[in-house]
Amino acid sequence: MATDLPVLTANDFASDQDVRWCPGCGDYSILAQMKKILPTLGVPPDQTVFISGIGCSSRFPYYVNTYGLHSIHGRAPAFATGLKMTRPDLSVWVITGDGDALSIGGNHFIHLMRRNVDLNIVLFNNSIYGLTKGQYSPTSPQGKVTKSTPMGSLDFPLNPISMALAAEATFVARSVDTNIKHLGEILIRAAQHRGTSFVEVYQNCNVFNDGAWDYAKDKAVREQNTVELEHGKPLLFAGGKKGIRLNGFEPEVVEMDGRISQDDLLFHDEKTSSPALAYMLSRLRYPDFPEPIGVFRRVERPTYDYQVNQQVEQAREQRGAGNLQKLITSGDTWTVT
Amino acid sequence: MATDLPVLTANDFASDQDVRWCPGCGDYSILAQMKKILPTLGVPPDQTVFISGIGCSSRFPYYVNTYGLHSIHGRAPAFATGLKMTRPDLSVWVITGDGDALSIGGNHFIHLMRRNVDLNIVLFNNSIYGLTKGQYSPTSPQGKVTKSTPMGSLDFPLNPISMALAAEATFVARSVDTNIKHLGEILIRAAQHRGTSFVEVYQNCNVFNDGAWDYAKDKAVREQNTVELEHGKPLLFAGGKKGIRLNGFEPEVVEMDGRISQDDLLFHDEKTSSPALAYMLSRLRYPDFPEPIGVFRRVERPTYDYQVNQQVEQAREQRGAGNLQKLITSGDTWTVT
Amino acid sequence: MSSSSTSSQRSDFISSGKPRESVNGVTVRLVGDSGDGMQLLGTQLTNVSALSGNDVATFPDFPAEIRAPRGTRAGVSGYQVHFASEEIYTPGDGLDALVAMNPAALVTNLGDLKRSGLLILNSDSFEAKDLKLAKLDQDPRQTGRLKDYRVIEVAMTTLTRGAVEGTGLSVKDADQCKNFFAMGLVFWLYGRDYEPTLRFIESKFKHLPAVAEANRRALTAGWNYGETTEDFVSTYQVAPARLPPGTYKNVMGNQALAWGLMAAAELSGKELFIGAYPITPASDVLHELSRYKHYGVRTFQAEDEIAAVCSAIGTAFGGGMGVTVSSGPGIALKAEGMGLAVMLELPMLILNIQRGGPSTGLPTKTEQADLLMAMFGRNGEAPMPILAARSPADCFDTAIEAWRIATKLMTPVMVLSDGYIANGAEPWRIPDLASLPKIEIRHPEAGTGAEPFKPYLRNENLSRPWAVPGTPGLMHRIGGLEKEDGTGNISYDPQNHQHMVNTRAQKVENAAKFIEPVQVVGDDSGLLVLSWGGTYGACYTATAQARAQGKRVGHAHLRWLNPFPANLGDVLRQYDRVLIPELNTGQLRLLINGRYQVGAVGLNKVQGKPFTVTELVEEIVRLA
Amino acid sequence: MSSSSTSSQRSDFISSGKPRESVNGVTVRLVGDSGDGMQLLGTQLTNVSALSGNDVATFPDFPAEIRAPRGTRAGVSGYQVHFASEEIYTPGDGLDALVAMNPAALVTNLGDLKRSGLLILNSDSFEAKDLKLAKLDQDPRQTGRLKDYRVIEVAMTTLTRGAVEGTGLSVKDADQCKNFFAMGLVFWLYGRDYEPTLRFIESKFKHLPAVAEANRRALTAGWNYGETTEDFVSTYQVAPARLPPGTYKNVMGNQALAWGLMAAAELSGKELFIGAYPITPASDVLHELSRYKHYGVRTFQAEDEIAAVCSAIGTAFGGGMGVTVSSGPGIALKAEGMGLAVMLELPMLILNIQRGGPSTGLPTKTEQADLLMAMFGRNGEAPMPILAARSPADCFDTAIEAWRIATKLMTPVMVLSDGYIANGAEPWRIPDLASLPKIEIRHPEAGTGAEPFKPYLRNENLSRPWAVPGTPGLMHRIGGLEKEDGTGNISYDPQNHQHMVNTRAQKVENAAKFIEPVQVVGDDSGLLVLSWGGTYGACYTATAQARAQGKRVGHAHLRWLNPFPANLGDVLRQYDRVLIPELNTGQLRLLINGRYQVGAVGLNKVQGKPFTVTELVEEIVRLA
Ligand SMILES: Cc1ncc(C[n+]2csc(CCOP(=O)(O)OP(=O)(O)O)c2C)c(N)n1
Ligand SMILES: Cc1ncc(C[n+]2csc(CCOP(=O)(O)OP(=O)(O)O)c2C)c(N)n1
Ligand code: SF4
Ligand code: SF4
Ligand SMILES: [Mg+2]
Ligand SMILES: [Mg+2]
Repeated sequence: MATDLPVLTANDFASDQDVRWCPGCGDYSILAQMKKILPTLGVPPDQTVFISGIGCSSRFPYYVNTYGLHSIHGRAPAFATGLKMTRPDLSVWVITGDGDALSIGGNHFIHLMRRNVDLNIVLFNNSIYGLTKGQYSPTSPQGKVTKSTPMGSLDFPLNPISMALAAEATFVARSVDTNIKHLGEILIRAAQHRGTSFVEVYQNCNVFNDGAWDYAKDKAVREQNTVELEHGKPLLFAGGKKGIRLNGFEPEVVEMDGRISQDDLLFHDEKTSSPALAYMLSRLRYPDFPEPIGVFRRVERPTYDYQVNQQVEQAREQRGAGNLQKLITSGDTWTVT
Repeated sequence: MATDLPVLTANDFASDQDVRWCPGCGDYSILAQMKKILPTLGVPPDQTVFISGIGCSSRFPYYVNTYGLHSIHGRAPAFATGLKMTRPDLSVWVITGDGDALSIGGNHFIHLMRRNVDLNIVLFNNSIYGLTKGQYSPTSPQGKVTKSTPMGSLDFPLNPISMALAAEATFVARSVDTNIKHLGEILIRAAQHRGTSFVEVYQNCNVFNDGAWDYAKDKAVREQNTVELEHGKPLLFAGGKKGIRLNGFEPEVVEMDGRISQDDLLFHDEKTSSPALAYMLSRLRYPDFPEPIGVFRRVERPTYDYQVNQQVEQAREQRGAGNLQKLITSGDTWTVT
Repeated sequence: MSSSSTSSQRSDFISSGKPRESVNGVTVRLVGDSGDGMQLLGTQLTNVSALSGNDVATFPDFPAEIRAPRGTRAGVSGYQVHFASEEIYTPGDGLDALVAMNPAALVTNLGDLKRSGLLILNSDSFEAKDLKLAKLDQDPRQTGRLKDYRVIEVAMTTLTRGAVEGTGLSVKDADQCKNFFAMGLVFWLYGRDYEPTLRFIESKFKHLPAVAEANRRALTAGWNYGETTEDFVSTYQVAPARLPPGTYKNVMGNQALAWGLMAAAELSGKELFIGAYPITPASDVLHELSRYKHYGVRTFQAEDEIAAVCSAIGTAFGGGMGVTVSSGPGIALKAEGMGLAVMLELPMLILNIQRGGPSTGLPTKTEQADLLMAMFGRNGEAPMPILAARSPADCFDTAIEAWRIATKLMTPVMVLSDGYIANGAEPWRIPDLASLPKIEIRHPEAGTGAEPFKPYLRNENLSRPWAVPGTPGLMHRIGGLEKEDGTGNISYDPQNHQHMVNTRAQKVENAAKFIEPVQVVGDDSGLLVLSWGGTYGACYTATAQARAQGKRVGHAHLRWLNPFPANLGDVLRQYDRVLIPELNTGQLRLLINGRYQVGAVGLNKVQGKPFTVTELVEEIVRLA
Repeated sequence: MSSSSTSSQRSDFISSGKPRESVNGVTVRLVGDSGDGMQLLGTQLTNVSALSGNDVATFPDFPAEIRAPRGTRAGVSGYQVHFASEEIYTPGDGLDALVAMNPAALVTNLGDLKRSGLLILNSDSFEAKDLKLAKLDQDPRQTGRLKDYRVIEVAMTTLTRGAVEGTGLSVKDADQCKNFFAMGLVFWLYGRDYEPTLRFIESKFKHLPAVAEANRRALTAGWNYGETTEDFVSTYQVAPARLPPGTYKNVMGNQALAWGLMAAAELSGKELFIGAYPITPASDVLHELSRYKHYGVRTFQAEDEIAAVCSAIGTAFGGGMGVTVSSGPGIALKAEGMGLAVMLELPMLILNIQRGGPSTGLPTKTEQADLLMAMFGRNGEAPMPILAARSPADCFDTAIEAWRIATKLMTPVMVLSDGYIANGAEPWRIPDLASLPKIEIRHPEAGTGAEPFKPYLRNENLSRPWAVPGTPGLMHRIGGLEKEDGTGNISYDPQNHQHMVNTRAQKVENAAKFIEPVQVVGDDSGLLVLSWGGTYGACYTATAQARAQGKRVGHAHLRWLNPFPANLGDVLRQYDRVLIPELNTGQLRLLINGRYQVGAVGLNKVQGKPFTVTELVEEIVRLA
């Protein structure tokens, strides 16, 4: 844009509402990063909309001074789709939780992905139901003891990244609440992507599921337990001491002790036309593997909102702007005098 | 079982209701195969239950003389889950359509898979809404012109096999309505699997989407356009004239003209612990690749219903069978005389 | 392509040489196998009748199956057309003529044919196999069952085959033309102009010239057969109706509803968005609207009904005209979303094309049994305005009125239609859109941002500002938790909650200020017949007939079910008795007695079918 | 571990040396920050009061946030306990004593304290920062605002720190013990036995011995403080209530509901299945039941509420006891599933623990605004029996009665409770399960298979056979399309549809044969107060008070909302006026006036809070 925009700061995106999360909740950190990156995107608050479902995480819109819709449980993608189809000019963010997106909202989640509506969806994954005070969620590990599962949960967990990929998502990434630099960068990249950008954020619920992500958060171990994905780069982790190599179709961890060259490692490619590589990466789970953080996949596909509006344009070009009086008077008519 | 069971025939599984599908519909063929294999499973009609949603395909239960529930649109997996949790002794089949399972029912579909309830779900994929007279479905290709999309549909199609795999399914297979031998075998294998067995069947809707699967059905071309998956065998098709080989992570079609040995081909393995291979296979789509039919994946995982009932057993072992009078009289009480 | 004619020029097409008998109106039902093209035949007869200046009303009735088994009773498809030289409001009770293409169609419909009515049969379809498919032991033509009727047997299949010979069609395809043969015969019988149908054939089969030719030939063969055979001694003449002056067009309910939405959008300067999931009998609204992208209409086939309503709310939040349409089971699924819309106080429309319930029910049949769900099918106190269309053409006005109220009061509005209205057709006087009052919408303009914007400040009608994302300085956040009036901030304050509950209710009540008072037709004392929705025509006709029989009867029809018109209580209390006929077990009756306690009684029918005038007259006469 | 006592042995624990003042009943509210453990304190006070033979009624009230910001008004959590030497039915209106742990708690609750009421403050929490958090400019202790009350300031934080010194707890942890200090003081004041609480501490903190020790010390320190300080001149003595003989236990509503379901299962020889998706305030039913797997209870945390209701129907189809529980928004989502259950005519229970609405509303607050949704929130004519619990303990009986009717009539049944009942506690006379009447269920036995089984053949109550998969020869297929009576085959026949609609309605009406007639307490003419659900206690108490003031007032309470008891019409017509108090805008009133047209008037409150007796008495006196 040629016009001079006022320089915005995180404060311009802070609302007047008291933040009501528990002290120590990982949500604060994500909010802080979001408020930090929003001013860098070149979109003013009044052209930004946050839409959420229900859950602790879904309180998010109240805390950013943009337009906001705190909707109903699991359905945020549907509101956002309607909004974006008719208002493609707006910058739309969807904020959701693991229960909101993958339990009650699983269907809207997958249909959002496949349609590739141009918006960004951030899933605060705390592997628990926070707002309803601690039941297991679709991302909780089997055996999780919670209020509703005193003998341990039985449901095999869903992998949000695998799900998004299978649902034909064009941008799929993962970050960690307290890894603020990484998180900020990923949010920016999500915002820049045209199409549905899906970001899973490991978020600590210190009240009902404290420490669930310690392996990926704790400074002491996180280098061992996560591997940062970088486009075109080999999968190296543990400060470069370990790498991931393909053995046929199976990934394996190797020590970079000199016997193996970086060239033998698996190189990350965000842009393969098939999501199979990204899918394989999504299967790397702690403790067997380091868990990838970063962008799993980023490909271009026309967005839903663009195409919808394109069809409107095209119809107008081909048939002229509609004339309703003409339409209702068309076909067989007769006149009574 | 030691007792002599009466020998059952397809007729024992035929109900007294007139079949009401359009003449020529692919559903007839699937029904015929089902009635043929049911007597071979060693489960009498009275211990078999068919549960369906809504759609042409979901009329199925009326036509088999077992217990049957024609439920509501998209929710059959949920009814089946409740039934199977409390009646693990029954043999349960879920019949669904592409709209029923993947549009309105997408959420129940994925949660059924991850839970691995011990039942069989057969998705009649005609890539169209039959019962509501021809709107596009989640498996319709982009650009599909239907009653609701006169300028072509915009939604990128969902891949049922990819979805099932991402949702942690333990048995995933595909067959074709008129490939009756193959279909029969796959249905039997589905029935034999402990856990959720998902079978996608390409089904022709000759009224609203005639010929959608011709490439995989027509005798003349189907060998070229499909590849039959067999555990432990290389991926050969076109009567053995072509094969599929891995180039790094990317599959490619090769001519078996003597320069390439079968050993160079991709060998199918239903049982890899990671679903990444099966996922890759699910991405092979016509016309770029032959489409795999057969079993993509088959792994063992304790079933949901088993574990639920196991917890009941375990609780009883650990704590004794509950005594309700004791429970309600426990804790702090006082007596008024 | 548009073609128009004036009813004064009706007589210049070639007409029959046989004597004409003049009648005021005729009710014909065309029945056959669902593969026989009866719906097409009915639509054409409706169309040419309307074009010839008659008033028309129709009642299509088809099986639930896509292709029900051929020749069986379950496979029978029917289309009833009533055309008359006076204004009519129903598709007619007893049939003057029945055209039956096979035995199953004959026996399932014979009961509705008047004594001495004309019964035209396709005699080629009474083979043993046909009788067996119809579960008949004997040929009904031989049992004396038909003796009360004027039976005319026509070997339609044979005659059609002969007529189309040489067009190159296979026998199977040739047999498909027999509905056009029947059409020609019926057109001859009632002096209908077949030109419009020839044009229709031309455009419909433009890529299949042989089929077009065959159908043309079948049609004229049918016409000529009537003129030639001695079975028919005269034709019937139904003079043009004295409809108010204007240009008319025949419309079906769902089409008129779709067009009404488009008109509402235009009148309010909005673009229309509809989010819907297919369901009978609502899908056609989506289908119709999907064709008008060049009008700025955006249609969204959502993954389910929940996503559909939510997408419409999303649109409303963005300042667009958000609409969703469905039928019973789908509307049930929208309950939670609608509750949110009530809380958000955003304008949007929910259209319910009612069908037979409960549950999946009778998807292709009509019913009025979702009124109380419309009123109360949401958790908590979540009132919304509700109005109902009364006839196919009326859907157009209903849609506009609904949007007018929705935007004026910032509220979701529920519009009720039903399967009978949706698929029925009637002449519609085409309005001059330019002369319709605009729907004024004012979005607040950019704020300074100095103070937080107050999204719940209310105007004199208690409606809040519709501030639209993209407007500088008006950023605000709203949701489903109770909100403080004014600021819209979350509030758990008891008094505020009471205030908001009252305010939302009062706001809906305020709609009564903007809607027409209820009008009575007929007597202002005695018995009042109070109707709503699709039973309008039958109730109007029945009350008129009862008055003609000397009874003191008034008829009031409610377009608005929530709120009721301000004068309704006064009107009700004028009468000794109030009768509320409904196609449910008494839903409006509960609301009327609950509120006005006037001891209204009901005439209730839940059979998937509209009222006949006869059954209404009987009850009215009994009570009046 | 179970411990029991008899109320006659109440006096042998160490008691205060100070003078005792005898009172009939006391209402105390304990308020503090939501991190201060007020709910725990309240529960303990309730428990020991019940154990000392008092009748008790409680009203917990906590913020919606998981951890609302400390020290703010939004973060205030409260627990009100009413204990008395006579039978009581409400948690009390005006407070005799208020214990406030911080300024925010003080100012948000002071209004409910009676003049001259006892106000106990934690004086350590009136620092500048505390006042600021509470949005107070001035210290309320210095403004004269407290002059009407008997204020006692206690440096609870300091005293607690002192008491727990040496246990090794950090200051932060030590401060967590101050609720036990307050507890000790309150126990002293009302002569409560702290032994049960010591036992509670022992079991609750068995893995944290230091914390257990600290809490014990804090508790006794509080008790001793009361005994020592001169601020308190006397203690209050509330004698045991004259409750009917039996063994009692204190229960909360959701717990009693869960146990009632288990009892219903046992009485009917079934195993219980509950499918639910978490939602406030219903989740605790799921939580409670998930602990009883050794009772054969299977709990299923479904992916959403739709799956939850469907899983319960699946269970019912299999012959099990299928139940689902939720609150407003979740119940709305179950509408379509419930409609199917009506069509299938399978027995199952839907439990709605109502909360403030509409939409997400006020999740932690109470309301009675889902009655009409329970009645009508489904497409088509889909009636189901509905009954409502009236108090926490009553939930037990309600669950059993619901299942009895569901199985007798083969129908889904809706049970209404609400947030007030769910979280409230009261003494419950523990029933002897063996003496409760069994719930007889007969599943048809194996058929020959010679003729197709008829799943919709009806008995004298119009209920159909519950044939269970696995039974040879009874294979049948059912679904949501309209069914032919008898065979259960799909039927589009108009007369059959009418018949089935009538039959389903009549079947629900038939429940009236098996339910208690409505009983009136008090006068049999004059004013009738008609209540339902959780307002029972307040209405009972208020009508008694009004009669004590010489008014002619009767009180009738409806357990059954659909159908109404057979004698209800006669009862209503006995009175000059009928008053229906409800925590909604008049939902029962609509049903009563709609059906009986008795001109009932309403007292309606929608504030997320129960009625006070005072406001009821006022209205009753005005009308009687
Ligand atoms: C229809 C409906 N069902 C259930 C609920 C209750 N509920 C609110 S949030 C929530 C789940 C919260 O978990 P998650 O989405 O992971 O968010 P978190 O609180 O952990 O951020 C539930 C079950 C609701 N508000 N609405
Ligand atoms: C809640 C609800 N929404 C919509 C419908 C209408 N409906 C019935 S079947 C169907 C889709 C059918 O498509 P599919 O599942 O692919 O089955 P098919 O008919 O193609 O076998 C729809 C939209 C319904 N019955 N219920
Ligand atoms: S409950 Fe957990 S997720 Fe929710 S605000 Fe508290 S810490 Fe955060
Ligand atoms: S509409 Fe299509 S899917 Fe349905 S019965 Fe007919 S051919 Fe089969
Ligand atoms: Mg969560
Ligand atoms: Mg389909």
